[in-house]
Amino acid sequence: MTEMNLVQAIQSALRGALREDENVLLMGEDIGALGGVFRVTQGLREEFGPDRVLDAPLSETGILGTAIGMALHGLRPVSEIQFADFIFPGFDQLVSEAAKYRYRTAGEFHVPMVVRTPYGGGIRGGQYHSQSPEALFIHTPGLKVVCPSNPYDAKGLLLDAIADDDPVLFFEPKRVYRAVKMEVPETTYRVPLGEAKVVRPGEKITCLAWGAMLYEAFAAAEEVAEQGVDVEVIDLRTLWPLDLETIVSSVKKTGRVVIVHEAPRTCGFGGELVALIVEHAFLYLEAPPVRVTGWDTPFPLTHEREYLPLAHRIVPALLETAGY
Amino acid sequence: MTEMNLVQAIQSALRGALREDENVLLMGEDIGALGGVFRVTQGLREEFGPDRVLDAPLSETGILGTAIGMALHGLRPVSEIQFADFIFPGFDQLVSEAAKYRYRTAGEFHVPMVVRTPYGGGIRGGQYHSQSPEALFIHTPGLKVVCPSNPYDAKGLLLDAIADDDPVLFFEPKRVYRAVKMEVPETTYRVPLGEAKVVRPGEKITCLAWGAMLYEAFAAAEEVAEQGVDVEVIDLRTLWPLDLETIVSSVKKTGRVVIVHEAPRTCGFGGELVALIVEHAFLYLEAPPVRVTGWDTPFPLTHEREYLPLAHRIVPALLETAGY
Amino acid sequence: MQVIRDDGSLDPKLDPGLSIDEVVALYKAMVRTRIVDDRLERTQRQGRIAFHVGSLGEEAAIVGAAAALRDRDWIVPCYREVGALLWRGYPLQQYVDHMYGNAGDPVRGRQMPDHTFSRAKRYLAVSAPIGTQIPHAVGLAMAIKKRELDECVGVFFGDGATSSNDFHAAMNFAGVFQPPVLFLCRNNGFAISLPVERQTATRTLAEKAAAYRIPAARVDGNDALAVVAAVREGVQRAANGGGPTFIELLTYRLGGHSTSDDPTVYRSDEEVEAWRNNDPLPRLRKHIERCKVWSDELDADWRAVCEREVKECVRHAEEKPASELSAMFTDVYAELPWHLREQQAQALRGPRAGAEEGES
Amino acid sequence: MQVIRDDGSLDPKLDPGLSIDEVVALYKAMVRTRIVDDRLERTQRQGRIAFHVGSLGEEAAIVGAAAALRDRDWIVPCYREVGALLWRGYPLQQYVDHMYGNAGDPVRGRQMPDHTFSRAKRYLAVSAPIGTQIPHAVGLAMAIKKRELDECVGVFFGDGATSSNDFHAAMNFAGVFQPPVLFLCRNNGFAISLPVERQTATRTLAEKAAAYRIPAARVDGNDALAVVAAVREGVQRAANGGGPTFIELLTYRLGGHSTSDDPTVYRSDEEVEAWRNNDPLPRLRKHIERCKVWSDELDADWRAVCEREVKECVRHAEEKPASELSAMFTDVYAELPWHLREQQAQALRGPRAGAEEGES
Ligand SMILES: Cc1ncc(C[n+]2csc(CCOP(=O)(O)OP(=O)(O)O)c2C)c(N)n1
Ligand SMILES: Cc1ncc(C[n+]2csc(CCOP(=O)(O)OP(=O)(O)O)c2C)c(N)n1
Ligand SMILES: [Mg+2]
Ligand SMILES: [Mg+2]
Repeated sequence: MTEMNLVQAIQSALRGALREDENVLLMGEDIGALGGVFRVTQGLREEFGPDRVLDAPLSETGILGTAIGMALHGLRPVSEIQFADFIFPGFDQLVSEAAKYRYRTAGEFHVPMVVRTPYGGGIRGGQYHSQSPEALFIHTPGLKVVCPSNPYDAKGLLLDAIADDDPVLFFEPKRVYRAVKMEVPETTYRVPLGEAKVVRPGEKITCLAWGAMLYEAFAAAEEVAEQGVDVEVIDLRTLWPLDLETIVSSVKKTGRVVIVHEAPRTCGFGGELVALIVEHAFLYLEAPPVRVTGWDTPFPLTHEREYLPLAHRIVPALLETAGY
Repeated sequence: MTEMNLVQAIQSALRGALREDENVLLMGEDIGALGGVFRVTQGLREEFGPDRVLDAPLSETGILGTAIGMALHGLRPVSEIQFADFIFPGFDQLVSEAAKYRYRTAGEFHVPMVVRTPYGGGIRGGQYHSQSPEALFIHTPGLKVVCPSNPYDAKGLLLDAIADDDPVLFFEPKRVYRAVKMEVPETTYRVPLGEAKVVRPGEKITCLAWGAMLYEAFAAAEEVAEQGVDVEVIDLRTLWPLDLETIVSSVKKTGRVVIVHEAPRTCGFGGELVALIVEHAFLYLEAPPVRVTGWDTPFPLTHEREYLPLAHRIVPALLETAGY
Repeated sequence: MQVIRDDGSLDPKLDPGLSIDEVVALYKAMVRTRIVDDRLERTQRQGRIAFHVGSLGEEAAIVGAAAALRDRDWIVPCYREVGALLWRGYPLQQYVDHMYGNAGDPVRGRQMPDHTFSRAKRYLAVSAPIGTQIPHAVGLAMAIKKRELDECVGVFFGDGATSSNDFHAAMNFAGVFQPPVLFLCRNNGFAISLPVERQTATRTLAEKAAAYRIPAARVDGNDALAVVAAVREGVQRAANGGGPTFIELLTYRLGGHSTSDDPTVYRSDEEVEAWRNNDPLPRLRKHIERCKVWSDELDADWRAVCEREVKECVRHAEEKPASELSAMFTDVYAELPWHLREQQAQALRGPRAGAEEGES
Repeated sequence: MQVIRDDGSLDPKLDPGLSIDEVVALYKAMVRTRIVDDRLERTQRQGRIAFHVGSLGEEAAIVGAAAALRDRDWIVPCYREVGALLWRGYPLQQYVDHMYGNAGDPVRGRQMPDHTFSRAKRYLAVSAPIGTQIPHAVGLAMAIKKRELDECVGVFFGDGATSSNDFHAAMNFAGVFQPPVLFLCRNNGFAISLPVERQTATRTLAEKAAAYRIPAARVDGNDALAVVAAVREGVQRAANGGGPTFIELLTYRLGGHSTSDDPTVYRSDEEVEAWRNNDPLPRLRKHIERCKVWSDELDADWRAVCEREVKECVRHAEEKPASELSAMFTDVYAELPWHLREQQAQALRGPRAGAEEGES
């Protein structure tokens, strides 16, 4: 066990995968000598050589498109998209190709690739270094979507994603990169995809969050606890396929739900969660599920803290929901 | 007034806009001599010349990216994407640029462009000629999303979209292109964006649909009417910004909701509609809102009729909801 | 570049040196491809299949290139290259079953006709979005290079695809990483209705390769032996660690873009007629006839064999039931997640499940 | 292509023939740009602004190109070209306010620093995604051609951007539609850490233009007068209906990619030192000194003027309040739709609304 922050834990997962499986290979912009703009891959090119840690030309189409080809030959490419905001030039390769290759070959070919990308606000990145596009990928059948909140989970989930035979989008909360430290094993342990985690048991409200906003949800829960509102906080960890069971059993207990995410509200994953909860636990609901999310605007700069669904916005939602 | 099908009505709108506004211009693949693969632009190149009806090289990035540039100079380009499935290579230009240009220049520049594209199933198009990606654009602040169901609305909405100062995605239900005819004025009338339409008043259930599925919702409503279930069918027409008022006042009356769309269920627009309804009419709900949608798979070929939420799948949903 | 001269003799300087048996095999495969095409087009016109996209006039470019690749090499198709797949021995019945989307369809009725693939034949999957396969080919070749295998990749695409994002990215990555990949650009004159002269301003497509420092050749794509020679040279380069090669195969789409197209709207009969006189089949036939290994009689016999074969396949295909409804939900992921299990169950207990398919 | 010789004299064959006053104005603008840059970088290091992306070493390419364009021509920037905007007379205070995202920021605190724009100056908006502006420039030029106006468009982008989808699409459309557009490619050697030699396999970027049949020039981008000459030629071609021109401006990024970067990790001090000796400022200065219109004293005076000016602007910027919270919701659409009205109201009555911004 070593104390690691999120960057170190992810690096540790990549190093472990590179060591244990000759088929694993990394590709992305500036991931070599520079070690990535967030230094996640620092030192890996030196250790594994430029044939396994590839600096890519400035083309997300190329990075994702060639990764699919590598995966079709049996490699396990892990691509880095420098910011989630820059995944869109390569969007077509993900939604038209990676997502559909297995289906359109009835399983004869498949695409075991991972796309790592830092997402979300919190570093004063403005419109193009802050976005949270997870909903677009959740809407695309054939993709899996993961979003860890802490170093331990991140390492285990990333290793499971690399071992997974389907394409996985792995969203890394850049706001958490260096903000949280915890004990992480040196071994290549796995945290299985598809399992949510109750990080704070509670009886009165179910609060769903992931990634960086998990901490805000938690902080808000602690804050309202002082006013006697007992919130159960669930870290979704894998966004899709979703661990609906954990959510529904919590909601059946609490009857109240608050969902938190950074992405714009409209057609965000929160809407889907509301719909699923209504479909599976309607008669248990004592209040309308509430969404605390980014606003339906491009991501702003100066007022980033008012845009994000931070604890100061979650608290009133919890209190209102508790009192409904 | 002339009897027109959807293709003719859209063509009539384009012709009217080209005649009345020198700034309007069309661009797309095969829209010139061929008149588009669905013949929507047939004859327009002959009438308005190759400088106003441009055959584009095979690049959606180019089509959408240059349209933005034209719009920034004050033209009103109407781009055609041959199938909605092929919008993804140009996705970045829409979500990163068209959607955000006004915001990131505080209104100093804006992008009055329309992107027309046939969407949806029904022509045995399989995975790549059948998709309904509207949710991805609804999730993107700065874009408007329109989806007409009939010739009259299509013409009026398209003319309003062309006159609109913001970028508008205009999804044309290809399944309806030649299937429906009605009287359409020759004039350049407008149907304003942002207004839904109650196409069948009813008391028991609110059924929301748009585009090609409107007819299925309507047929299902007629079918269950015989069993005494009185369904109000609402054609959303503009998906975003949504006419929430019309929806909520209907739901407050009926207390029951069925939502129909072709896109995959998860993170589709249906989820958002459920969430909005729950947020705005929770205490009026007598049954959980139900979604009848495409399945969470790529769009299949042979079993297209089992994939689509056709009347045969809507009827049981209506009956179950009525009896809840 | 041209190998077969007008009189059927070969230019000795460029002759790839195939044995005459190999040349006959090549010719026969081209004829077979044409006959399968013809039959499927008629079948479509009769409304028995929904769609077909053929290779009429492009057989030399397609089968010739396939013949020059080695069995261990990968083919990454666009959508007109089923001739290459059949050349590798893919069962015709399986292809026709796919055209019908029946229970024998390898893709279980999930794709439009002509969306073939075969892991056994090292033939990747046809995909409708233009250009997307090109980076896959480069990635495949990068994997081959990393694994130090003696394989290479040939990727087909059309003139229209040179405008795609994917073409640019793939060519640039190939230039930078130097993997063993051959870019086989079928310049058949059109992207649906758009003539290549309005697709791009360059006079040739081959010259685009210089923008990525990739060696290029421009060959008469209706001359099967010229195609073989050029592709062999590319394979040789790849095998010797010389990296990528771009080959422009100059040909012409004699038919419509697909069975949904009406080409008379955008091109003249005279133009088509001129190219019809340059049909790759008679050109190669002239050579083998000159070599006295082929004759009218042999030709007629072979055509009859092919006709019978494809008719049989069509007959069998029509007897087979439709693909299963439950197959709609599998292969989205390696395993069926809970939500698809739920949806599958819902679909299977739906009122129309199991019923005959109506017209959509 | 090079105009200013080592001794400060001009190559008479290539001299663009600016008046000496024009040359001095150009030099002064380049110095001013450098001084603004320096000050902002220091301001960032002091933590008073969040970020800055500068043009250290690239002033000749940027200001030179702007000087060769006419006032009615459009500039489509990448993100290092504020020197071109200042050349056109954009108020420095407004730029510095933007860097602070304060109440005077024209984009109302919605964008990262250095995301400038100005309709009045015909200068489109900086956008972070690489390459996306290039098709905008082509579309703008297509509109100009359609409207038969005597304007043209100059679009800036870096060496890295040549790998983007947008570059390929834009160049191809420009080749096909022949609008009056100049592609101004600042080859500064790096895309963040990736050297141009690994960005693409070609030896130059200019040769990429041939793939779209666009005439190209490759000029010494640290020679302000060579830049002016090449861009003028492109403007001339555009004005004469000759369509697009591609110009590779060979330069070097002397600083980090941005204030977030540490360039010592990926390049050697020797390399940087060699380029420092090729700094565009002293090169142009040598020429005007040789012409006896400039001196150490004049130089020191001008620098002092610029320093004072930018310090003043910084001081004013720091005095201004932050941009308004309500501005977060406007300009998403022409009008505020119901959902944003609702959300705006919600945000404004939030517990922290109006409070001082904490650190994020
Ligand atoms: C991204 C994308 N845009 C548009 C289409 C529609 N489309 C199908 S085939 C085609 C033309 C392709 O031309 P080319 O690459 O020359 O191939 P060919 O059909 O001539 O073999 C077009 C535009 C598509 N399939 N994908
Ligand atoms: C689509 C996209 N991918 C990645 C990035 C991250 N990024 C920002 S600048 C940059 C390098 C750009 O290099 P170049 O085009 O040479 O311009 P320069 O910074 O050298 O002026 C990268 C990779 C981005 N902004 N957009
Ligand atoms: Mg073609
Ligand atoms: Mg650069």
